[in-house]
Amino acid sequence: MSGFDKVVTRYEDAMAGLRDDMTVIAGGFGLCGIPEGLIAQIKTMGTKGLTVVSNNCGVDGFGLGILLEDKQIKKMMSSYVGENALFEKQLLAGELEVELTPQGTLAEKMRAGGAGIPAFFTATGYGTPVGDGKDVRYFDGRPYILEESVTGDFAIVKAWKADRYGNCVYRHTAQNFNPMAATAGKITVVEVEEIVEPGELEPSQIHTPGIYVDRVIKGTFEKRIERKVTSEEGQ
Amino acid sequence: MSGFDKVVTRYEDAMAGLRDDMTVIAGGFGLCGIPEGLIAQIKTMGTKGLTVVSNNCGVDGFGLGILLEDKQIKKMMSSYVGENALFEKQLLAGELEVELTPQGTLAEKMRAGGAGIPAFFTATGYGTPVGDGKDVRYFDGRPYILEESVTGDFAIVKAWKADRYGNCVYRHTAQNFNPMAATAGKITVVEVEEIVEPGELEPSQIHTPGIYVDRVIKGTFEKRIERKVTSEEGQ
Amino acid sequence: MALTREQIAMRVAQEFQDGSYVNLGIGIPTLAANYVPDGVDVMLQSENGLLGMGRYPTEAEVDADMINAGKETVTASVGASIFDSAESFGMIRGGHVDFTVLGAFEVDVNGNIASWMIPGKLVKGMGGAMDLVAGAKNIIVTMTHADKHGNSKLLQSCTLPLTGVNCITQIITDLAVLDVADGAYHLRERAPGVTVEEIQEKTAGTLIVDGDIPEMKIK
Amino acid sequence: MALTREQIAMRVAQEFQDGSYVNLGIGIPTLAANYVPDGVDVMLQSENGLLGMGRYPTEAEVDADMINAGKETVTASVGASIFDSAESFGMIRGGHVDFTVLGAFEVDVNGNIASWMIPGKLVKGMGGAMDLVAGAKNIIVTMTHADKHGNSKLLQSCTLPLTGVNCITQIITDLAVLDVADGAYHLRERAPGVTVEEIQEKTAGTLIVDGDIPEMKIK
Repeated sequence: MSGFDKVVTRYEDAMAGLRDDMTVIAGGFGLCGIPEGLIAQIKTMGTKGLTVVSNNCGVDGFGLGILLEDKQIKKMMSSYVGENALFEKQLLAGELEVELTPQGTLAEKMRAGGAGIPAFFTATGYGTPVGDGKDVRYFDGRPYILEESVTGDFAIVKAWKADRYGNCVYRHTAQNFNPMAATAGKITVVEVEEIVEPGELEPSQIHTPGIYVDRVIKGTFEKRIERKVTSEEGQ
Repeated sequence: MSGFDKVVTRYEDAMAGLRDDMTVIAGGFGLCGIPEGLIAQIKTMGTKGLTVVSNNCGVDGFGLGILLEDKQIKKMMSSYVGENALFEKQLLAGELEVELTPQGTLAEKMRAGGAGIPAFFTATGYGTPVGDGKDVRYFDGRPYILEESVTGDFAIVKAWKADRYGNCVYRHTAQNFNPMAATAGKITVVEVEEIVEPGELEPSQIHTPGIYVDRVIKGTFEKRIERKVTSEEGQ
Repeated sequence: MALTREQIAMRVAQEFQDGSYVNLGIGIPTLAANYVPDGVDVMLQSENGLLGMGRYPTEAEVDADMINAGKETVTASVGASIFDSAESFGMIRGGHVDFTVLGAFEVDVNGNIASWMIPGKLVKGMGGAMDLVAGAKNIIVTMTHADKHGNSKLLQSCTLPLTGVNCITQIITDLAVLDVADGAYHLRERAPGVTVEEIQEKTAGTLIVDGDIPEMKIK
Repeated sequence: MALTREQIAMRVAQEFQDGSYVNLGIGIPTLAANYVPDGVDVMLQSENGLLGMGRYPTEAEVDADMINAGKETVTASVGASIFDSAESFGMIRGGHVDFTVLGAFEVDVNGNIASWMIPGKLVKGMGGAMDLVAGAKNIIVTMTHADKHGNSKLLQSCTLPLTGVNCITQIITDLAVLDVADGAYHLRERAPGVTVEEIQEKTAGTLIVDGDIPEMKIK
């Protein structure tokens, strides 16, 4: 089944084809479940003018935040972009554009993009700045706004394990936006902690079927924690 | 956590509250993954005028087909209703209404119903009888039709295992429409092969989170096979 | 006397019923988890994809792959489930979460809420708040009744950009518990020692006071 | 000579590339799985929620919970994944399936297809066919060139209710391989021993014959 073997070993190959002004959809929530090595590769490549669709934009010096350092990002579509002084600076200087999108709408836009749904109605954002200029329609007497789906030239995804065919499983809350991102890229690249052989993952327990995945690379992860909070045993 | 214990032991309790003219969403594909005991309970109750949303309507004498025997179903929303002589007879006699819906649109209607999406655009059915009278809109130059979501007064679901809190896992292709059906019922009842204690199912491997589920009952299943096809070893 | 943050959280927690699924925003709402009454169990939904949020981890349990919507390290409680963000917001938007508790800058008599954007200040985003207010069955707003300058936050009509419209049904402040219905605030309870007159004075929108208003029961 | 069902299936299978994800309809399309060329691996998608459909089970392997879209008992191949119907059709509608092969009553020069409904006959439903033709990257229609009365099924304009519009790109019949583009059929290959004239005669819609038309290579 060589035609289904999606493993690449070099990050240059993992991100080959990424060009200036492309759109990249990235999984992750805060710094949890982010494709660290793929982001680093984009920084290395120096690709400019990127539109990045991701719930957040990392922090100063880590995650997607490192793509701000050389002004590689033209526009972010996110639900929350705090935690990042450089982001703020570029935004205020007009060097960076941001399209704030409610978190659930963002997740649904990615899912819809991957699932051939060009647009859907949601109550989220009606009557708020998010709804400005969008079509409104009533269902059962309640107003909803029309939101369009999003797709990317690339999707970059962090999974826990993948087999060679690209079937992925995610670990704990590092799942977050990753499964939807995986469906929405013309080229979907998954960075994983472990590559296993086909058949090792239970078919019914696969989160992302390999059909969505074009390339798989094994990474090493720092997994930085944004807010470490602990309690005493038994509390 | 007694407030989360959803296990009932009697089928009367499992389907309590079902009334004439209600809408029931049912999981299953053909005879695979159908809530046999819950269907039997509806037959026992004799509830009439039901609108049933399910990919198929069982076969003569088994699955949802048994609800035709006493003319309990007023309307079916399905993608395929072959394999059922009684269905055909009632349909031709005008005793039964059918709304044929493409399989993917049906799945998406259930998912949307459970997920607070009142309507979505799809290319499926455009230019066909399915699209007649539906809103058309172009995205990127391609026409799509607007499909509305569906919800039920009840959803009846077949899972493999559930814990007492209603967290479910499905087995093999008996998954099919069940997870979407589970989200789309005002009251969702799950019939399972095995009830386990909370904590026994791995959190990241749960297909249906318990929040969607109101009642869980342990059933025994005939699991009739519609088309048994076999091959010799190694073929 | 005006309630403390902890006392507001205590009063919020009294709303929960046994078997409630609850999403708690950052700040006072999060504190409510500490005051759930005896005999009542709630399951906490964290919108990054966790139903059944548990306590904070011990040092040994800390796991970067296990965080809550506030990006804090957490644990999963027994019977938890973990899922992707589309499922999480399907759950929220589809009305499956029983209670959402969140803070606000302003609310108004039509159940509108403004909680995410102050024009002229840098906007960091709405996160999941717009989805939560559009979806939950019961939305409880917790906040101080007035801002630090003494200006009421319970307005006739919100002045800031909205988070959601016609969605707030209950407000629990340091001074009072109020329902929002039919274009007015309905006073239900007073903080211990706080008079109806003081609440009236600090409520800018139409306030309906019907009959005797009991004091809240706060331990 | 006109191809047999098996020969049509053989010719269809030549279209697949190594690494293709393929959905095969009932009938001739299903047979194509038996003729995938050496060195080419395909993964079969069954729209009830199985990617990586394997062979039929042995008697001992038969499992009521493991069926395909034709409701036949099947097995999963190594590396398969199983998922719900919404995911399955997200995959289909979203254009992730490389090839869909299905039968038809009629097609026309605009890439329209009619395959599910004959007015006056009882309609059993479209199943997943409308989603498949709306979504797959490449749709191959397999059918006999003419019906049993000798009437062409390759029309200028379909007469039956449609399954999908502007979606068919390739047709493989017992007589020919044709592409559909720019409002015409383009003849690409002839069945061994079948003349261009016979194909022309049995094709009701505009047929473009450009240069020499080679014979199909069928083992």
